[in-house]
Amino acid sequence: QDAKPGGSIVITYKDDVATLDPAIGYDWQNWSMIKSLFDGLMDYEPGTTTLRPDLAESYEISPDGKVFTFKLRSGVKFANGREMTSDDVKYSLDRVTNPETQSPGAGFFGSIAGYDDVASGASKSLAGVTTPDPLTVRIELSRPDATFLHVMGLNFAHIVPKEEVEKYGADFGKHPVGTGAYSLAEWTTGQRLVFQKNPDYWRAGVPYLDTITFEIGQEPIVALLRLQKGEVDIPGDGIPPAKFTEVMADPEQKARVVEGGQLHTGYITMNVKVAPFDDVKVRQAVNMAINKERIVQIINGRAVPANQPLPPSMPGYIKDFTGYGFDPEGAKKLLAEAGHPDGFDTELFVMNTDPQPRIAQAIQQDLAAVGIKASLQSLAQANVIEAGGTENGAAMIWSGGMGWIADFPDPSNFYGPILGCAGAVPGGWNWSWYCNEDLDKRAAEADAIVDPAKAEERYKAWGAIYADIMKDAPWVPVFNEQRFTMKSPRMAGADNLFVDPVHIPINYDYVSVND
Amino acid sequence: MSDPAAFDMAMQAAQPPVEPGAWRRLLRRPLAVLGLAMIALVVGGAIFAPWLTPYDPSEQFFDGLSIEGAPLGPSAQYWLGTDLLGRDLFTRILYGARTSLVIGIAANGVALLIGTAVGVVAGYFGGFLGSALMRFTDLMMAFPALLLAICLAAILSPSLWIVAMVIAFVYWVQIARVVYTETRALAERDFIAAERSLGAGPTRILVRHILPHLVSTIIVWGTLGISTTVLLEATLSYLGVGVQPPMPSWGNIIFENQTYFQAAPWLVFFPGAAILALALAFNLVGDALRDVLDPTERGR
Amino acid sequence: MIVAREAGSPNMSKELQAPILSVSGLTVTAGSGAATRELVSDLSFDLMPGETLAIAGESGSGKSMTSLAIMGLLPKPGVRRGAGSIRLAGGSAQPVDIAALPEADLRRIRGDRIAMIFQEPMTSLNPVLSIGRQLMEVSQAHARVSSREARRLALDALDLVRIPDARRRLDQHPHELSGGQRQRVMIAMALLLRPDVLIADEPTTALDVTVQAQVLGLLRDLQTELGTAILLITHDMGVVAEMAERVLVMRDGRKVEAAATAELFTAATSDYARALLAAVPRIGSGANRIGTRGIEAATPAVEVKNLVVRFPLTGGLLGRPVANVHAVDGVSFTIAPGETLSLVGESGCGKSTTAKALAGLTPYMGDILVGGRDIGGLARAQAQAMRREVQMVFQDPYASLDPRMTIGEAIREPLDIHRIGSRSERSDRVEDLAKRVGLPPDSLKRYPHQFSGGQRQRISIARALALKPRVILCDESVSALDVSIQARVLDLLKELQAESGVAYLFISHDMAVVENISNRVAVMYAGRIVETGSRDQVFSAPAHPYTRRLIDAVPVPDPARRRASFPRLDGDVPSATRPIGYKAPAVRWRQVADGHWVAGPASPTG
Amino acid sequence: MATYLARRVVQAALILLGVSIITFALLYLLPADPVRQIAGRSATPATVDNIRRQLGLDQPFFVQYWRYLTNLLQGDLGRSYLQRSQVSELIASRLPATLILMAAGIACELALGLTMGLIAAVRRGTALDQSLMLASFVGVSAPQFVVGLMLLYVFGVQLGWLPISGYGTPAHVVLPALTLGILGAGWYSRMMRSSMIDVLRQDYIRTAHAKGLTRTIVLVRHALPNAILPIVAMIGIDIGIFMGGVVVVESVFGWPGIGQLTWQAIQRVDIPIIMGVTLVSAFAIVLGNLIADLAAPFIDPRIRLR
Ligand SMILES: Nc1ncnc2c1ncn2[C@@H]1O[C@H](COP(=O)(O)OP(=O)(O)OP(=O)(O)O)[C@@H](O)[C@H]1O
Ligand SMILES: Nc1ncnc2c1ncn2[C@@H]1O[C@H](COP(=O)(O)OP(=O)(O)OP(=O)(O)O)[C@@H](O)[C@H]1O
Ligand SMILES: [Mg+2]
Ligand SMILES: [Mg+2]
Repeated sequence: QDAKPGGSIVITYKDDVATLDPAIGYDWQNWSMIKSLFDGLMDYEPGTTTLRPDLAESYEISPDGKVFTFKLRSGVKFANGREMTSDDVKYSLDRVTNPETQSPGAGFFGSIAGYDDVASGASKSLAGVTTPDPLTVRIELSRPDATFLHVMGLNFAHIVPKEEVEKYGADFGKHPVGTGAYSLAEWTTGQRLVFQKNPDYWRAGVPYLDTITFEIGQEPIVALLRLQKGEVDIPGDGIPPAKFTEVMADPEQKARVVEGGQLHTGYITMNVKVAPFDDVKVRQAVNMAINKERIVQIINGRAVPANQPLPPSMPGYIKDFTGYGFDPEGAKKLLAEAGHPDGFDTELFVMNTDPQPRIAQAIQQDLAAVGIKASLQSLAQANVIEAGGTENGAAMIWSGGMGWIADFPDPSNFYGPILGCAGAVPGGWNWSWYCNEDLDKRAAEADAIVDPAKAEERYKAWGAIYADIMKDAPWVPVFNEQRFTMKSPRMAGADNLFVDPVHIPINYDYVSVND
Repeated sequence: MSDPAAFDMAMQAAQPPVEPGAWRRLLRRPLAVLGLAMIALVVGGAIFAPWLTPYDPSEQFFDGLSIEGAPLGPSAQYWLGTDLLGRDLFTRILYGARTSLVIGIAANGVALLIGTAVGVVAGYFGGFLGSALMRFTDLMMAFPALLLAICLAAILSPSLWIVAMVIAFVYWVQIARVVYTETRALAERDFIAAERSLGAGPTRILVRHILPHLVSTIIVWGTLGISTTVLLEATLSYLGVGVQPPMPSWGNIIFENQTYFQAAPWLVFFPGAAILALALAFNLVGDALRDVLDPTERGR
Repeated sequence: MIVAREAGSPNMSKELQAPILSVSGLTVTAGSGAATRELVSDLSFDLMPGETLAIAGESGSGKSMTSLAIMGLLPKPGVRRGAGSIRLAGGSAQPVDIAALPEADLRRIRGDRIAMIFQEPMTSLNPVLSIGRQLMEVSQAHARVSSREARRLALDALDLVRIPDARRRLDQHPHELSGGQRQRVMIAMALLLRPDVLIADEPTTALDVTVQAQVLGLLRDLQTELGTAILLITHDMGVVAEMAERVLVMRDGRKVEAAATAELFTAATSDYARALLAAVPRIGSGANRIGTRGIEAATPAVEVKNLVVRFPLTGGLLGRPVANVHAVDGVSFTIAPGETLSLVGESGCGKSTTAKALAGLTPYMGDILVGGRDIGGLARAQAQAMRREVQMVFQDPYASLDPRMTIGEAIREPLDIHRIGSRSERSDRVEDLAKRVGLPPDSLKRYPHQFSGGQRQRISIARALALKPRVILCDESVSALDVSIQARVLDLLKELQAESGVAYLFISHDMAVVENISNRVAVMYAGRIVETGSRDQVFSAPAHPYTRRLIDAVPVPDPARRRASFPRLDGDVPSATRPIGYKAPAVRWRQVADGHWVAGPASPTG
Repeated sequence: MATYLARRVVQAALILLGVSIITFALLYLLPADPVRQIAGRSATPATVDNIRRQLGLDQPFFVQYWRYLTNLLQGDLGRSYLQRSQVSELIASRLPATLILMAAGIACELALGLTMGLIAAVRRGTALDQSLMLASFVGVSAPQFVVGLMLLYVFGVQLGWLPISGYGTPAHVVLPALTLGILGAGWYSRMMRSSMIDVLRQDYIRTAHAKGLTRTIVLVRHALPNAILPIVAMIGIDIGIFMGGVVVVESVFGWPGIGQLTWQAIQRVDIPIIMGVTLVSAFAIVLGNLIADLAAPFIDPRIRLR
């Protein structure tokens, strides 16, 4: 593909960009912005979930899977002109794990030796990270971690220059300096950001675009109207539901729609500590009561019905898994067996932005059909999260809007905080409070399989774990969302760049314009 | 002020005919009758909703959505069309009237009560109590009302009655201000001084002399308040802290559907028109009532 | 139309000229359809250049409507001119019928050739515009004049009406002027373009006698200087006698009589005019005056000792008082049962405040004894009981009645408050009271606005009587009423006093009325009593210079005794604002005659 | 005057203090934990506790408030929990947009409302009066977001006369201001009408006519300044409504005002931002009321500040 360098594009987002500090940014809109301003040791092939070394030229894994040795590229410069060294890598990892940084991603680095000391404040430096020479970083883990390379590809592991961080302090997120393909040229809070091409980018040929302008505070509907008028190149929040049918009905516009899978599952949690959901039959009955096809229809077919926690494009997904089919009669029977022939009353929590309350209402109607009267609690995101993290806070939660988009393409990512015992604590994210020690053990075992050659075996192990979880049915996996994005006619680049599974939502480094 | 007939004899001859009751006088005003009819329609619709529509307000019909999941426009089966979940919009608007009327009447009524009480007491007594009450009102006024409503609704977790009370809590402030100013002016009037010189106590003066004069103000604010509170509920719904789905209110019907303004205009137009009509109706009646209830306005 | 005039009248010379304003067959109607009423019916009269024609008549007789019709300013949309013509003759031009003129032409005549002074000086000036601005507009509306020229004209006009410090006044706003000064500004405004006709609608009714005298004098001087024809509208026969050459008496919108002033006063032909004249209270000649009885009683009905009322002027961060208005400053008097004491004095001298202190409506210092008991320092319940003994009839009866309460409820109110009698007893008493003050029996179900001013005053009196008080305070109770009604109310008061022995504190600025009703008179000046004595003593031998001036200022309803010039009273009442801790100097009293006391040598004029 | 101002300033400070306490208490009671928003999904309980301690959120209410207050008195509104920037900077960056919209909105509602009210009062009782008042009812009753979307659709999309959304040029402010204006105009026109009817009955209006002034001059020079006083007082109150109520319009028109910031902050319990916005808007309201009070004597010289 011969992309033309040069040109600028306009992208819109509804919500403000909170920060561009890679240790902190964890939002839809700043996720791939940070990826374009900073680099980590690892990254993925554009448009795919295939890992590749990035700032690391190469890496070695010790046979026991506990020591990772990264060789850094030489001559990589920060936007301030200084050359990046292994000290920067160590500094960055120390920083992200330091509680004072208050990074929402610190927990990902839990397997690095010395993490606990840093997390508790006893130490300021990760004992497991050492720098034998300026271009070598050696990371020692306290346990084998098959996902560690993915972790090193996360934004949280991106490399920041110490002097700039110290210069700006807490405002570093407003004055980001990295080694990325772009640098920040302008930031008018609440209005727009302008990225400009990094001419000295170490990877030759990219990026293509000279500048990218992000306009903030744009209602998705209005963004689409502007796209139709040619004022905008990409609506960052996608095609708004209200416009979806209209767009798809117009062949010219439909041609510019890009569809892609997403590492996402929308699910209902049932709190296993709250009666009657402490009874597995009730949970299974709920699984059978939900008409997932109908829910997908309500969101204009922009998803596929799900039957297991993992999304289809995730390794470990079991293709022929049947799960619980839509079977209201069976559900009723199960309920009767569980001692609820007339159903029961419960609550369903949901985040209050469209289309979540609508989906919840569809669920509510399905539940009502088998006798379960669920009253809705449609609340602000923070309130739902609070209720979920309280032991008896929420009987059922529809995860939409707060749900799981995988941080990295690995099956383990769907387990730890949201299905494992570690998350089933007050303030945790395991809203079904499901804790199966046995599965926890199996999960640890699976993640200890670090040999890349045994990846398939590991994925199988994970698939089995999720299949077993579904037997206990703490969740109702409802659907896996498909992403639909639109681009202006001048945008060029392979479709999968616009629905990049990792550079969410768009891989800015590789898209280009054709005029 | 000079009277038409100055000599008493003349006065007796030129006596006005016996005044018909307020209700009859109200019914003589065509605009007021129009307003009353509209209110009757809404209230009737709300009360008799189960008989006026064969559907349930939260029933999501399978054939209520197109294959692509789009809502259907008005048709013989669904008179005002269906919403995004395939529910009958006409039914939802009928049942939504219940919610919106409760919000409008309960919330507004409580706001009127608090506002009038605070305004009258502060305005008549002044002094420490009065200024304390007014400083509190100032404080409430300085508080961004919508923010307060959102916080309260979130803390108390939204339900119909909570939302109604939150709205009341926000809305009384303006009423208190107006009543306060008016009471202060009334308290300075000679007839109140006359009353005091007759030996009347404060309770008697407040109840028998000040309140009747506030009636017109209260009516105006009360009726305007119905639209204001119904709209405030709509705004709270829009911001996600209104009454909970699937309970319909005119406000949350609009809220749920407003982004579909172009694709399915009926989803916004009909509930919007309903709010407009109710507010307009109450405004018409309120305006007429104010004129009718004031004996000094008669014969003008 | 015929203007009844006789040879030898003072207007002989003018008779030869053509009238400057000629109204014929004027009819003004209000309402529409079946409810149409004629406010003015078939009215005709002529106004000669340079003369003063008075239109007299009771309230509501259509005087103001007539003048508004001439100006083309009938209140819209209710009131219209039904028929008739209003011809205005120009010096040289053809007479024009104002009534037929389009609005734009009418506008050009207004303010330029016909000008009007309105009844209410307090409200007729725009409160938010400076005096200068309001004066300058007049010339700017009618001619292309530079603002400098307009300002000069405005200044000239103010000089003409002899406002002191005219240049400074231009930048002042109406509220910074006293009532008399405002009325002078109105006159300056009206005369600024030297109109041919000046309509003065009750120019002095709302004013004090002293200010009234100034304004009347001013009008007369101006007429001599400018030769303006004046249409003077008034119900005060004293003013008519002082000012007018001819009089037109109106009633119910119709002309009842028209005659030269002297003639009307000596030999009115219509009964109505005679009745009107008879009702006019005259100093020293009231037909039914109360005799000055020396009333001696063991305990006075009310005794006031060294009454002081101060209003704090607050300021500063904490709202602390920074000065005091000494509204009443050491006033003492007694009233015997069955006696009437009048309190007279200029506006703002503290009369109403004294009454309010007595009625318990304002905090005070000093002692007030009712029936020998001090009402200060009583517990609430007792204080309420004392309230029954002192009742007040307010200056403005309409304002003192709750407009949303029927008359029956209003009269019953005091009985309810003090829980007197049973339900039916109360109803009986209310009916009885209504009958007593001459209210029609069916009036109890009506609202205050459905009564005439006189009737309302009776309602107030009935209410005050309900508790059978010892003392009734009448604050300007009859000042706003026209003579015929005034006379009836005064009669009622006297009658009630004779019957029940109630004592009155009667407050008024109308010396003729005071002279008519009181046993004794106290003259107040700047918060103090400066002279007190029996009515005859004060009126026939006023000892204090201020008292003398008050009496001189009263217009005499007798054209034969018309004064050549009015006494000039320039300078305002001294400010009653005093610094904190100010102690009033002791007054030295001088007894002129038995019971006739005069305050020391202090001179009232500044 | 100086003492008056001083007293008002003290009052304003007390009001702001009260507002800060109430808001702080409300946020304290809010059933949502900001620390969990900060710590993210992968955080261990130890990390959460650590962050809670750092932010002082483990302290009792009064300690937290006292700390906030002392910082506030030094002009420090704190840092956003989630954006990590100074709240003062965040607000400052959005304040201009809010103020522009507020000014334009108030101008719009005054222009519409006063004209409608004036005409209705002069033509009282006519069909024109009635239809104007009907229009004002519609304005009072119409939900903001419906009006906003309709205007946006008609003028932005269909006719293309005005930019659909955004911020920067005067053209951008037209539609949002109009949306706010239509709503407010309903109230203002009703107030103006009744106030004007009152004034037109006054004696001095008759005097002005008697001077031979033209109708326009009488209306504009004599009637308007007298009628406008209660409306000036209302503008002060209006500021409060605007500071709270523009959230809806801002989100419809993509206006980078404080409302959007607030809404996002509320969704995610970003307490420092919510506190800051509340205090700033309370300040604006108090200031607005003060300005309205200070302006009154210029409009009506009889009024004296006490
Ligand atoms: N706007 C109006 N509409 C209808 N009738 C009116 C109006 N104004 C006055 N009237 C009536 O017109 C009649 C004449 O009123 P007008 O004001 O001319 O009386 P007046 O002789 O000037 O009395 P006063 O001495 O009290 O001023 C009265 O009966 C009055 O009630
Ligand atoms: N509430 C008050 N606060 C301050 N000053 C007051 C108050 N009431 C009256 N005054 C002042 O007290 C003085 C006396 O007023 P008062 O009303 O007794 O006069 P009056 O003799 O009744 O005059 P009028 O004849 O105009 O009714 C005036 O200077 C007045 O301005
Ligand atoms: Mg008159
Ligand atoms: Mg007085």
